[in-house]
Amino acid sequence: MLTLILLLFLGGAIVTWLGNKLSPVVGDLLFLATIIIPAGMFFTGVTVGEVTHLHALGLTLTWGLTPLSYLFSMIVVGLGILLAIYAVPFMKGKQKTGAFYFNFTLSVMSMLGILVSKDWVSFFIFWEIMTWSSYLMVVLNGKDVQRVGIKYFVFSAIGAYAMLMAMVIMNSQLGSFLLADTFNNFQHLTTGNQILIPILLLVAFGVKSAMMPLHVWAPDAYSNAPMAYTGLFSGALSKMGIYGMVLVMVTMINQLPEGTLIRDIIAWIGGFTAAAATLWAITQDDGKKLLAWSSVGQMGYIIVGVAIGTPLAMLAAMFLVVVHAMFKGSLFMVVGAIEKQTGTTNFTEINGLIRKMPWTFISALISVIALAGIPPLAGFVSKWMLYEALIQNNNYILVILLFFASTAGFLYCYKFLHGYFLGQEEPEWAHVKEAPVAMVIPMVLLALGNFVLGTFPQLIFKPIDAAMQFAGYDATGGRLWGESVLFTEWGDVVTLQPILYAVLAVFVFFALFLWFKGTKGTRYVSTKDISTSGELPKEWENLTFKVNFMQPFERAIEPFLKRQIDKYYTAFGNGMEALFEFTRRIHTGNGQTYAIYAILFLALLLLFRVNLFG
Amino acid sequence: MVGTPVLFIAIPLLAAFLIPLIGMVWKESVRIIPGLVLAYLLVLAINLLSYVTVNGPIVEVIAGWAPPIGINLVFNAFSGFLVTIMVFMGLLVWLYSYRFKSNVEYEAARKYFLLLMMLITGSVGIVLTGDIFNMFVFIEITSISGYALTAFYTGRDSAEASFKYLMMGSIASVMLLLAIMIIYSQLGTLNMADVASKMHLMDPKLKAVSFILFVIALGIEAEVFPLNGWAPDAYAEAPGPVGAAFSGIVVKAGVYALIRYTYTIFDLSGAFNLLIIIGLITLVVAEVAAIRQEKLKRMLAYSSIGQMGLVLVSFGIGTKEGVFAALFIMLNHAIIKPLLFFSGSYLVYHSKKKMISDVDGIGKLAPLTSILFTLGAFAIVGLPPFAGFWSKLSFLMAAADSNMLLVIGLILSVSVVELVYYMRVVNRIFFFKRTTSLLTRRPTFNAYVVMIILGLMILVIGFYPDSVSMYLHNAANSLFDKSQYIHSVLTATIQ
Amino acid sequence: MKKILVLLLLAVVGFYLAGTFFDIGFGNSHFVKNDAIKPVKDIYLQQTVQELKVSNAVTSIVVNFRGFDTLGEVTVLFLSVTALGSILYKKRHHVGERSVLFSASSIVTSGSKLLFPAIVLLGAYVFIHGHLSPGGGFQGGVIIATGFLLMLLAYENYSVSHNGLSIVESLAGITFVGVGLLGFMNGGTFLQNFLPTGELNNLFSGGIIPIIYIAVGFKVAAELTGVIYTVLNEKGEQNG
Amino acid sequence: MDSAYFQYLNYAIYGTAVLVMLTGLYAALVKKSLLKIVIGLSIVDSGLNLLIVTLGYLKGGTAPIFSSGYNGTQTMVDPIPQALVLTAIVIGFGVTAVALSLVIRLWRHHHTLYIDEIKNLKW
Repeated sequence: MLTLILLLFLGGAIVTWLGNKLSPVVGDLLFLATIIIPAGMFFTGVTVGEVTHLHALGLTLTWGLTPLSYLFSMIVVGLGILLAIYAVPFMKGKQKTGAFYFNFTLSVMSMLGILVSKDWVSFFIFWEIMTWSSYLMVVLNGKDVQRVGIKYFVFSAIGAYAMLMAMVIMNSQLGSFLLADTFNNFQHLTTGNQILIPILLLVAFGVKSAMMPLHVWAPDAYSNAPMAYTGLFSGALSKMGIYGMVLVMVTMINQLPEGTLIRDIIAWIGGFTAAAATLWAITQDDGKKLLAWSSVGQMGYIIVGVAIGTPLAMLAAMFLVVVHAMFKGSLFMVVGAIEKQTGTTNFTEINGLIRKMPWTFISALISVIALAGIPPLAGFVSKWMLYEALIQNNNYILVILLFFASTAGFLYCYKFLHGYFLGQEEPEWAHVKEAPVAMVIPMVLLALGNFVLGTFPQLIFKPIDAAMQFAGYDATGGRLWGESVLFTEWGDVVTLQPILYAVLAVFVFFALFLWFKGTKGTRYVSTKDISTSGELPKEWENLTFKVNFMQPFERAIEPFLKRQIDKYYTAFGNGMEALFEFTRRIHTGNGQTYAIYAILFLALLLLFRVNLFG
Repeated sequence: MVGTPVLFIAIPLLAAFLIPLIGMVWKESVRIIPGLVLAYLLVLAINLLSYVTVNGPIVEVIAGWAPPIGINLVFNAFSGFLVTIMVFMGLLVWLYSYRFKSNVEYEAARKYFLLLMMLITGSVGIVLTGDIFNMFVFIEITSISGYALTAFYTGRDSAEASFKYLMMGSIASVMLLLAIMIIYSQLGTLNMADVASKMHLMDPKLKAVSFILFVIALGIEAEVFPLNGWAPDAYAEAPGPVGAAFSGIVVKAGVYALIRYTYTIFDLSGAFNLLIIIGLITLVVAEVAAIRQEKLKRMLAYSSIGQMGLVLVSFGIGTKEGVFAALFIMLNHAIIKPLLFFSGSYLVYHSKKKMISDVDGIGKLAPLTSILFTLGAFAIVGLPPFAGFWSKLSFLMAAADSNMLLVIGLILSVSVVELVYYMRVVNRIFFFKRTTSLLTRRPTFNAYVVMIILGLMILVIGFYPDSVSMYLHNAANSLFDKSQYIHSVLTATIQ
Repeated sequence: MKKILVLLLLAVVGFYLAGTFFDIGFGNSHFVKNDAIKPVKDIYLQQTVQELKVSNAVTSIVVNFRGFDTLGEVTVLFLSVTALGSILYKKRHHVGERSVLFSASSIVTSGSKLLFPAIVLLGAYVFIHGHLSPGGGFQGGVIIATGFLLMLLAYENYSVSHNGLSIVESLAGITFVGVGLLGFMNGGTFLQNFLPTGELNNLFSGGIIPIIYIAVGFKVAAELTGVIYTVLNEKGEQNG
Repeated sequence: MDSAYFQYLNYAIYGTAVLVMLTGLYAALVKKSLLKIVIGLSIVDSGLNLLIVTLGYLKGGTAPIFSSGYNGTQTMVDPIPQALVLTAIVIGFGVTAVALSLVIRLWRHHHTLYIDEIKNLKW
């Protein structure tokens, strides 16, 4: 069954691609069928525990679902279907639709493949397919290809090769590629390998989940990919890194004597990622970039939770994994819709879309509230649990750091909302209409999902609970979520509904207030119509107030902004290229020189004959 | 059975001598006969390989003198495997270059196809022969055809490339003869099996010197680092199919020779370490040079050299798994690199300087060629699910089993470099704006057929690696079993 | 600088190479002692007389014991002629137009005319008697080619038929391979002798050896003449 | 003939052969003219051939020809190196011919034989 599903995806990808050459409509239909049919089969036909074996080169590939991977695969499949529906109108009239469909399908397939892999070889195979399919997406629109694309690919390759190295070492030492075997027999490794392998694996997974020094690819890659894909990219694909990290944390690191130290280091890296990425997000003027940095930041929260690893922290992390997929998926869809309708995503160019695209605004509003972690919505639950876990764990400084990040996060949340939807309508955007229904429905659905999960978090706790029990967490008292004050105080059935009602009431009140107040007494002028103290602005000068929206704040954090890790990598890359250039000049082009090399080599070998051959 | 191994040599030679005669009467025959010969050789190779898989090695005696007196040819699982690849690639190269450039006239075509056929025959001879001096003769046959084919286009700088190749080749042949004569002066025999069985009697000092001379001589053919200066020039200036033949066929023969000397003939313990060292240096220098290339074919040439370095490292591991991995890499390289050369040479067909930047945005104009090139690029850097991944995995497993963590780390870092330069080209093909006004050229029907066959093979091996693993295992076992090789040759009789 | 480096390198290489050969020694039997198997050369010397009835051991080795090498060697020559043609190939090739024009004195021309048949005859003698006396196909072929060289140098417009050369070349090559294949069909192995070997020191002895050597002689003569002719007809361009 | 004499010959003959080879190599590696390089390479070949032939010599050996004058008792020199050298010479000739034709081509193309100027292909 699993094999069939994966093959259906693969075959579907190729057929879609070919079908798209015939006619776009055929391609669209095939694409939807390719995503929805296997996904439906996955939901209905696959049970946890079912195992498939394949054989290749004397290796056995083992596929099967575990409760942990079931949790992640639900995200992948659910997000995959919604984004597929969204993607069809999004890609209409664009170039390279066939390639988009092909890579989208392959990405979904490879993520499912990673999750069902029970051995490292198939894990790696799907990991690499995921990498190159997402890479082709990142470079799909042809912007900044060499810089962004290569950066993404190099980092992914470093991660993948670290994983490859770890897995061949484990295989040679333990004689098995099975995930379970390598985890169970981990203590049989030598001390050196016990340190080396987790580090290699953490590098591999850290790259995908955009952990701090390895994150530099992420903002560019997220913002460069087509928006219909970025939701999947940030919502599901980066979660694969988290999935791997959970595996490593709960199985390998726990068995190490230095485990706590490593956990603390990773947690601090996560916290720092969250804080720094938030600051960067605030300075962005482009919605795509802003969300991209925000994604990096959110991954930081998740990493903190995974690294701390107490039941509550892990619960918070898992919850955030699910919720982040929902609100970030929805937000990227919002940006995609805006891009589709207006042709730009820059805050300084767009204003007041609230009336033009109300549904988009509503989903953006809900998702942003969830992202900011404001009470009634799902983001709040996860963040609360995370703080609680950290406090229980006496990590007060980390709490402060995360709290700072979270608060600073309000700034970019507001900037996002304000930048696109509020402010004054501009005549040049008068023609803008609401996005097509097929685009609106998925994003509203996802946004509403935040509502539902914020109000009834226990809906998702069951699978999370199963996943965590599989990962080795002992469920004393039957349910892990009982650990949080949230549920001990309010009970897990009633939950947060009072808060919800209260907030809704306030909301309605404000809405009514604005409605009755009306637009009386305001005068419309163009945003560019401002007094300039005697100096006439040039035409190309954008004097919207949104330019340097956060300037005072940016000035405050300037010393931090100067230290871009990106720059160090660039310097390193340039240095390497210079070295490479020097090396290739060994081949001078003069045939005689080559002959001299040959004689030199001969002389060297003759001189060192005794050292070589005794 | 449809023949014996000697026909691999005799039939092409007969055809080579016949072609000028028949060509006087029927001009098209100069193109067709080599193809027929190669097709026949392929049938022969497949037949013999399946025979050998069941019945053990074939040792063919020539001129009626049993070894060690006469020359003999050995067709076992190892050499047979390589011969089959070579002949198969040879046939594809022939098919691809059939009417490669329609302006090639009769005289040029006659020489081109004749030389191409002899290039393949020479390489096959290197692999088949069981006599060290006979191997020298075949190396010379290969080299001379190689010089001529490199200089085939008169308009370009091909003569320069060819001259460099010739200089290195001459030095190689001198070293080879010296090494052969040192062995002969000590052991009084030229038969490989005989030499191998007596090798322990030889003075270690002389043994080391002759091995060093062999390494230099064969290293030039196998494109080992300080000796490979000629290779990028020759690949870049030779006609596209010839570049493919070099990387798919000739280099394989050079590596085979080096390996045969290391594994079977000499019993030096340091030899494996030497292989690893020169392999690593070759790999690193070649990949590093490739990333800074501006011309497409030169980049492919350096990449090809790098792959050969990897093969040498893999052979240098010295375990059966290492040999398996090395053979797998060789097989994949023999399939993938010609695909890259073929599709690459169409991508820059009308470009004078063959710059990489000339492929900008060609993906839209020549989609199929571009996709095949991309497939090759993905496969050669070892991205799953394509063929190259399995060979890389088996190599890493073999290296890990021998605890060579540093080697693994180094090779994986170099792989990142390799990824970068291939991805840069792929980016240019698909995601750049077309800046030049150069026209694209539609590949001929033959070329399409060849490229699609190669592409399908990449996919088949990628999705079903077990399709080839049996042959690889047999070949690895056969190379490893030195005593069986010696025994089977020295007890060979005239059938 | 470069010169010093090269000299240094050559000194190292020379030191080790010469040392190696000094170790091997000159003039004494340097094969390592191994009683189990006779050195191959002893078998060769013995079988040359007993089995093949050839008096020139070198010939028997070149043509029979290691005849496969010789086939390869002939192929190398054939290939180098082809390579020459291919490398110097030009689209508009004016056959017969000589690049080097010179006039020889009448003494040279008449002398050459006189000597030419004798040279050819000598060459033919050398390769026909290759299995009896020093000499053989290669040597004979080279002698014949020098005859043609002489004629080409003496006469400005002396020309050799390209087609003729290539026919001779091909036929000789086919003879070589064909004889080998006949042995393959008759005796079981490629290049195996299938003719009666006759008596030692007779012209008609040695089985297929003389046949092959005659073919080689023709082939070498044709090929060398071809090489000379091709290079001589290369139209040199003016400098600049 | 005593062994001291042969020891002397040993140095003299092998020394000469190696020296010839080194001379040729020197020419091939240092001389700037393509023609001189080709000549150098063929000198290397000659030295090598000399070396090979001398390797086959045995004390007091005669030519390995069983002509009617041969009485069946004399030592014969090793015939194999002679056979091999024949092959080596022919191959050397072939390579030299190809090399010279390449020199002609290079002259046609570059109008110079100065190797430092023939560097269109590099790096």
